[in-house]
Amino acid sequence: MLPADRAQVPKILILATEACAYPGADNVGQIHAEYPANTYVVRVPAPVMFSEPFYLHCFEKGIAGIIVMSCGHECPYPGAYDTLATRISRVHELMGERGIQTNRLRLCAVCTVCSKAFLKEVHQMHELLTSTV
Amino acid sequence: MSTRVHPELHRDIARFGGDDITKCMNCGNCTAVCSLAGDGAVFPRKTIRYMQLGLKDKLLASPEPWLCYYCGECSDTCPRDANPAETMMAMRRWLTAEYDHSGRGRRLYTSEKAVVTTILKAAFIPLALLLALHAVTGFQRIVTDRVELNTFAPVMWVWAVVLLHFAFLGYHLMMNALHMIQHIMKPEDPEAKVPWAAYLLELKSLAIHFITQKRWRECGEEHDGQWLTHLLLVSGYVIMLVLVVGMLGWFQTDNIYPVYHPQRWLGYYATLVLIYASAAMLIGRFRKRTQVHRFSRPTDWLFPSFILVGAITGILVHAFRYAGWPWPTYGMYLIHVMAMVAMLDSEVGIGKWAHMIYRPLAIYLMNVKKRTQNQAVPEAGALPTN
Amino acid sequence: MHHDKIDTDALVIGGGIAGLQAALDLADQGFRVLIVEKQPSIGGKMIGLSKVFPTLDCCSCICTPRMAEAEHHPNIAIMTYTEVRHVRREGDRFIADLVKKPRYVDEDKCTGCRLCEYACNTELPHEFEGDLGVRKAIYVPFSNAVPQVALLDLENCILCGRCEKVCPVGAIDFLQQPQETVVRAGTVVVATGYETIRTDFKKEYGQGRLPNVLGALQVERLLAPHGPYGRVLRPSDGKVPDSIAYVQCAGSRDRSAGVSYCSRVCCMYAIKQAMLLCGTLPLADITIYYMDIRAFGKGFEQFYQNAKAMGIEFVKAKVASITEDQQQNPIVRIEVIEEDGRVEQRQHDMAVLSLGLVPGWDPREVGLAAPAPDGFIRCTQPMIAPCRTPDEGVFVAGCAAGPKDIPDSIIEAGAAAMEAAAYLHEHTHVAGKETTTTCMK
Amino acid sequence: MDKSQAQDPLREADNGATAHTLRIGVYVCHCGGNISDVVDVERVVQAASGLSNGVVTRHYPAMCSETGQNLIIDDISNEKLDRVVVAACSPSLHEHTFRAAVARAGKNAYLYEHVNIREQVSWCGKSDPDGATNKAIRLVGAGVAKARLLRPLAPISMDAKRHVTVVGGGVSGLRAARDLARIGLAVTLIERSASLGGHMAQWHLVYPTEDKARDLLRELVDEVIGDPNITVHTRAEVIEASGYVGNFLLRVEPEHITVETGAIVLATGFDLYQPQEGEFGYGQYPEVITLDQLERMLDPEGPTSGRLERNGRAVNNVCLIHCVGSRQIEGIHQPGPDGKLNEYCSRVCCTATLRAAGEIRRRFPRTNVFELYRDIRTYGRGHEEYYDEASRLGVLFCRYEADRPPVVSPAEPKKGPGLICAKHPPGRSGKLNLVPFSAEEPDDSALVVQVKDTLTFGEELEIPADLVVLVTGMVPREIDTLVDQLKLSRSADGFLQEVHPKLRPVELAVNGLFVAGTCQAPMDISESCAAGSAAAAKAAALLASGRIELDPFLAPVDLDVCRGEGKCVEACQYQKAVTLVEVERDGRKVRHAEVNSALCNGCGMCTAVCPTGAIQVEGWRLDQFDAMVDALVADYAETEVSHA
Repeated sequence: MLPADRAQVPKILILATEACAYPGADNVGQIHAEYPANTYVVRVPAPVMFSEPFYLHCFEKGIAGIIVMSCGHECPYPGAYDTLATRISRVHELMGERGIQTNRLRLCAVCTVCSKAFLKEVHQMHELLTSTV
Repeated sequence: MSTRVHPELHRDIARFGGDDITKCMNCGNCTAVCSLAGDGAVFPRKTIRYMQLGLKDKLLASPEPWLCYYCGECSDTCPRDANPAETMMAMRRWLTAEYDHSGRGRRLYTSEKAVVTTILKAAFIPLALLLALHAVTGFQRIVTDRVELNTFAPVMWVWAVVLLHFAFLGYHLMMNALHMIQHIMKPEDPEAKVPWAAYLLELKSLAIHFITQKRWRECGEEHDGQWLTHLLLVSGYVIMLVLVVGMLGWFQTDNIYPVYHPQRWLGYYATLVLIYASAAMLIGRFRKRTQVHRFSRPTDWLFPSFILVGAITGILVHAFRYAGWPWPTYGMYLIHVMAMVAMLDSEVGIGKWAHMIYRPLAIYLMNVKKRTQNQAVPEAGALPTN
Repeated sequence: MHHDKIDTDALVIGGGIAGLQAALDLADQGFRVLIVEKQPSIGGKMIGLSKVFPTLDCCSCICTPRMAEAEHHPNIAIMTYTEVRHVRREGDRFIADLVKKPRYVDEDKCTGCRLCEYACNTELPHEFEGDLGVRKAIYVPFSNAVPQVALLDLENCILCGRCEKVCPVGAIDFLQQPQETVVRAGTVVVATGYETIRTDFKKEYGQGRLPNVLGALQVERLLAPHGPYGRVLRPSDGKVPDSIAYVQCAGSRDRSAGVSYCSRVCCMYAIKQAMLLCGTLPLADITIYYMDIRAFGKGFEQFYQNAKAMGIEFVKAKVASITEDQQQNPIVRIEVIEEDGRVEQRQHDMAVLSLGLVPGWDPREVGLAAPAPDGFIRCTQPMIAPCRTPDEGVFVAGCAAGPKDIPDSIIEAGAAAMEAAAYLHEHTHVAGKETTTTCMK
Repeated sequence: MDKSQAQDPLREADNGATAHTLRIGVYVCHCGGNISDVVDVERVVQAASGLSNGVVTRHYPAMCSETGQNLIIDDISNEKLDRVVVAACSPSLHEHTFRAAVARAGKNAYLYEHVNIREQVSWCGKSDPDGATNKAIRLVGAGVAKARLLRPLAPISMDAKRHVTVVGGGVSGLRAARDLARIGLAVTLIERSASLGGHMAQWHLVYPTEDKARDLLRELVDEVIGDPNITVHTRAEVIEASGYVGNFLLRVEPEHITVETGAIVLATGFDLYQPQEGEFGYGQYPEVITLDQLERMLDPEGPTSGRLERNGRAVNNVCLIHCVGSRQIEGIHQPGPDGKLNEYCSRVCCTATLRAAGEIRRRFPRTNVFELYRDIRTYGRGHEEYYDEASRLGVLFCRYEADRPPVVSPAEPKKGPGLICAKHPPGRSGKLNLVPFSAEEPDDSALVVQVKDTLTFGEELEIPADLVVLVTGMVPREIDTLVDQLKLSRSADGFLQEVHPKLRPVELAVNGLFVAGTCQAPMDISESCAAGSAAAAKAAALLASGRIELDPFLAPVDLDVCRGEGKCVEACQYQKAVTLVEVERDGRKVRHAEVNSALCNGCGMCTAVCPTGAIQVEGWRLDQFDAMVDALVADYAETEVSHA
């Protein structure tokens, strides 16, 4: 594969909550489980801080898929998870309007030891992106 | 229709030994751990529950207490240390007293004084009769230069008195057994109607259980030793009973039979067995190692003690007679007879006789009921259940 | 790193959730705290649980932050794999002799990379997984252990030297010796937790020899996100169980087992596990055999009613015995109390003993006052000052003073910290207070 | 509290360097092979040097070691670094370490960015070293991109009143007040009623120590009253509250006093469930009372001088009915006047009842005691012993199902001496009556309780009762004013809701507010005291130094950009940390948002809705994330490794 091709590998951005999903991602490493290298985990206190345009810009910039890994209902910030879920639905609508496959943005809950859930999400997204790109 | 509770009853039953009745929290462990519970008869918890609430009718109508052989498993595993096995024992004592309408059983179980007076009264009878005999005959019948037991206590007279005594005891026992049957089978209740055929057809099981007490073996292999000891004891006891009561005319004799004579070796066998079994029981009660021996009431000591005393005095009579010592022979004979009468008199209502009768009877009545139900159910059009 | 002598305001014995919380509550008030934990990692029993009742939160997710907080707290020092040998009073201070057991791995060098673990060929039952999984002779205790440092089980090591060869930082040290430390502290908080009763406590329950009869903590591991099997199956043959029995009061409220008290948490953890099993194995039938359901805490009763509504069967009966059939299916024998009292033998694929909680530590071993008759630390004023013990200046938190659930342990840890803080104020003229360290949360 | 003062001097720290002229040091750790065996660290360094303005890029076997850290410290002073990026293990392990190192070098600790290339790169990409190296390069790139936009931050520190207000003078409030006073904090205790002690003062003996409740209480009350650090106000109520953590202001009526306080412990207690008219005959028959009334009756100083009697008659049969007003189930139980069901278990009543039952049996051996229960919940230390003891003493237990509650009705008039069993034909029962117990049979009780007993094979039992005692549970107390004023949240059962039932059981959602005792959930005395102490510990930690330090990761408002639209105010409905204020600016009145740092938890809900980007969470600013994403998708073709 040439360098140019390499750059073509679809990139997955993972927004992982500081309290749950980020340690969860660490845990996957601690048990030395492997997953594709095209995934970039970014630590955030609460993904609710991102507005709708943030996600759309990410896609525009060339991120192929985004997984928002939240704490789910164990979220330490009251009300944040519900707001986030509503927002993600809204983003899905906007993605639809722009012709972006909506399943390229996923919201899920990953806990500090949910290595299986983490791997499942990453592999699913990877497969989706490699089969369509 | 609701059932009225009578919380005083368990305090009454507690006088028979069930101190721990209310300790039970009804977890059901005892019933589930019991290898005899099941097949329509569930205990001990059911019995204990009825005791707690004072449901006297239900208690009188239940054969379950007689199905328990006191293996002690329930007490060993009771989460509350509530001693269900001993509570069942207390229940049997209470039932025995309840079946005995003379009130004598209740007195013996609940009063140590009553035990002593009953024993003394009973022991007094042979003494008085013998004294009367010799007073009437001017003390001429006491041969002192050699042993003449049959002159001292003429066998035919003694036999007659013994048979009379047994008739009295037997009547008593039969009445008690009848009360038990009435309580359990409720002949006055039209719904509980049992055909006579059922009674007849189950008689075989009554006989088998009476002789072998074989249900005991279902308690588990570790209790087989107890069962065997008990079986030996019963065999010795029955042989002695037959020899003494049935054949006293031949048994009490001044002729010394040759060694091969059945009377001699049967007598020896019975004596040995009785000594062994009664001593084992007494030692067990003394050591309190097994569940069955942990709690004993004064009445529980009576039977083995009397057996031991009876056997030992019996041997001594025999020995003194061999030795040709008249006074020791006569004296020992009197003691032997007094002890045996006291034993029989005190135990007919409360002791082994009662158990021997009530246990097989309970199994028999259960079987009769089951047979009736099994016949009744298909008629009602339902599927047979078991 | 650890010197032979440590001076601190408070010594916390036990690094489970109660010990950590007590330490944090003291450290946040500016006191210096030393936590001593005998296991190779802090986190206690809680870190091994799957989810917690009645919220069904991920247990690790709420426990690891506490562990990390304690680890990074400027006022807290932690010594793991260390035992307290003796505690004595000297004036206003306590002197404690500690012994750090050799890990045979240099704690400061080890990075927790597990290369040694991968290289090791000796496989042993994994204690953290309730002996269901496998560990190596050298291993990091579990995935989120604090510290993330390997530990060599010298007793089972064949001394092949592979680990030493692969260790990138040269941390393996076969010659490590126990290290003694003397601690001077102003107060002591005992948070030594509990153990579950041994599975062989009752001969009627198979004496711990029936392979498909598990202890509840083992099931916690089966249900944990990366447990020993990665899913729920029974140990004897790997079958996915269709029918699971919970045997309540196994080693609680049972004088014949030597434990007369209620272990307080078993009803709820059994219901919780049953609910989680319902989620994992939707087709499984779950039966809980109980004497009384003790759903007494906040939200517990509602949780119990939900479990009933989910179809979990609750049968009031004390299981008298457990045997097995030829397929090693456990068979429980019960009286059907709520119906006609008949005796039933019910066959299940797996049975779980809701094992009772027993004391994990005897304070007399280190020279502290004798425990209460139940074996747990004695509380002198259980009503008004529940954390005080017969030793003045020694306070107790969590399950060391009797079985307790997590919130009750945490509350009691706060109370013990408060008592300890007040004691320090009154007795040591607030030595720690003057040197208050600013803490960044 | 002044936020701007905290930020402005720090802003000048970069000496006017722009994002692209900043001097950034990038360090890549081998982690003794853990990283370098998979990731080509040299290549990462090479790529990084193209990004970091070429100042310092190094790789080193163990950055966390003393030498590794010194490397950074030296570079900061020698190379005048403005930012530091370390690519190593997970930030949970060593972010603290490197921040501290940066601080030791005299730089602001928040000018540091940590990149995780071990747990999330080398350990999960062993079989694809090229991919892992590329991933590490991009992540380091993102780290550098974020580092350029980092701002120096300082923990926000503010003065706090070293004073705590305890609301509620029951046992948990007393405990909390006394504990706080012991460590030297000033405490104001506010009690609504005329005396201290709460419900406990009305109780007779208490489990598990059999102590006299009043003796225990007197000890604690004396300590509280005698403590110079504690001011007690009885017959007082908080009617207005304002302020925030460290600086609350409470108005207390009727004394018209104002309390300035740093933290508030709520220990407002519970109310006993009041049975509904006719519930188990309550209000219908004078013989039906509640457990607290029974306790008064058993108290030698109580209304009956400790005699067990009702309407002047001795009580022969007492029947206690558990779970009245607790463990209610929809569709089975009648909701209360407020339309609510008490679904919870009141936790303390089982042991309290067993204690009372045992006492009756001990003191009045002729009195029969029955307990009708659903589950016996003697969960606590020393509680099971009460159950054991009550059984041993002869208390009789019956177990009822929720859907078949016991029925209390007047006893039928006596029908003469026939005593034992109505079921039996007279002939037989005459005979049975010979047993002596029947003579003592007290059959003149006023009431009978009928219960379908699941322990007796579903038998319907009839229990004589001279006294029926309803074991009533705890219900939340009416504290609406406090709830409104302090913005408290209540859980579905009406009790106060803690932040997290497991981990933060004595903290309320509003910072600086703590909860203790039965206003949170049913608890017994011991548990209430523990909760009181635990709440005190939290308040003590908060106010120990007289200053409150808050995480710097809050959401300040950029006043130059804010248009005062108020969307953030709406978004912040849970914390209520943002408000709109009107200020004079350049001679004009403008509206803008203002964040109360004490209330802000840094969740960023406001950030997402701000139309101008004026409100940002420090340390996690959206421009930083944008830059990271840009870096992740940037063209690294010249440095990336090909598979060829």
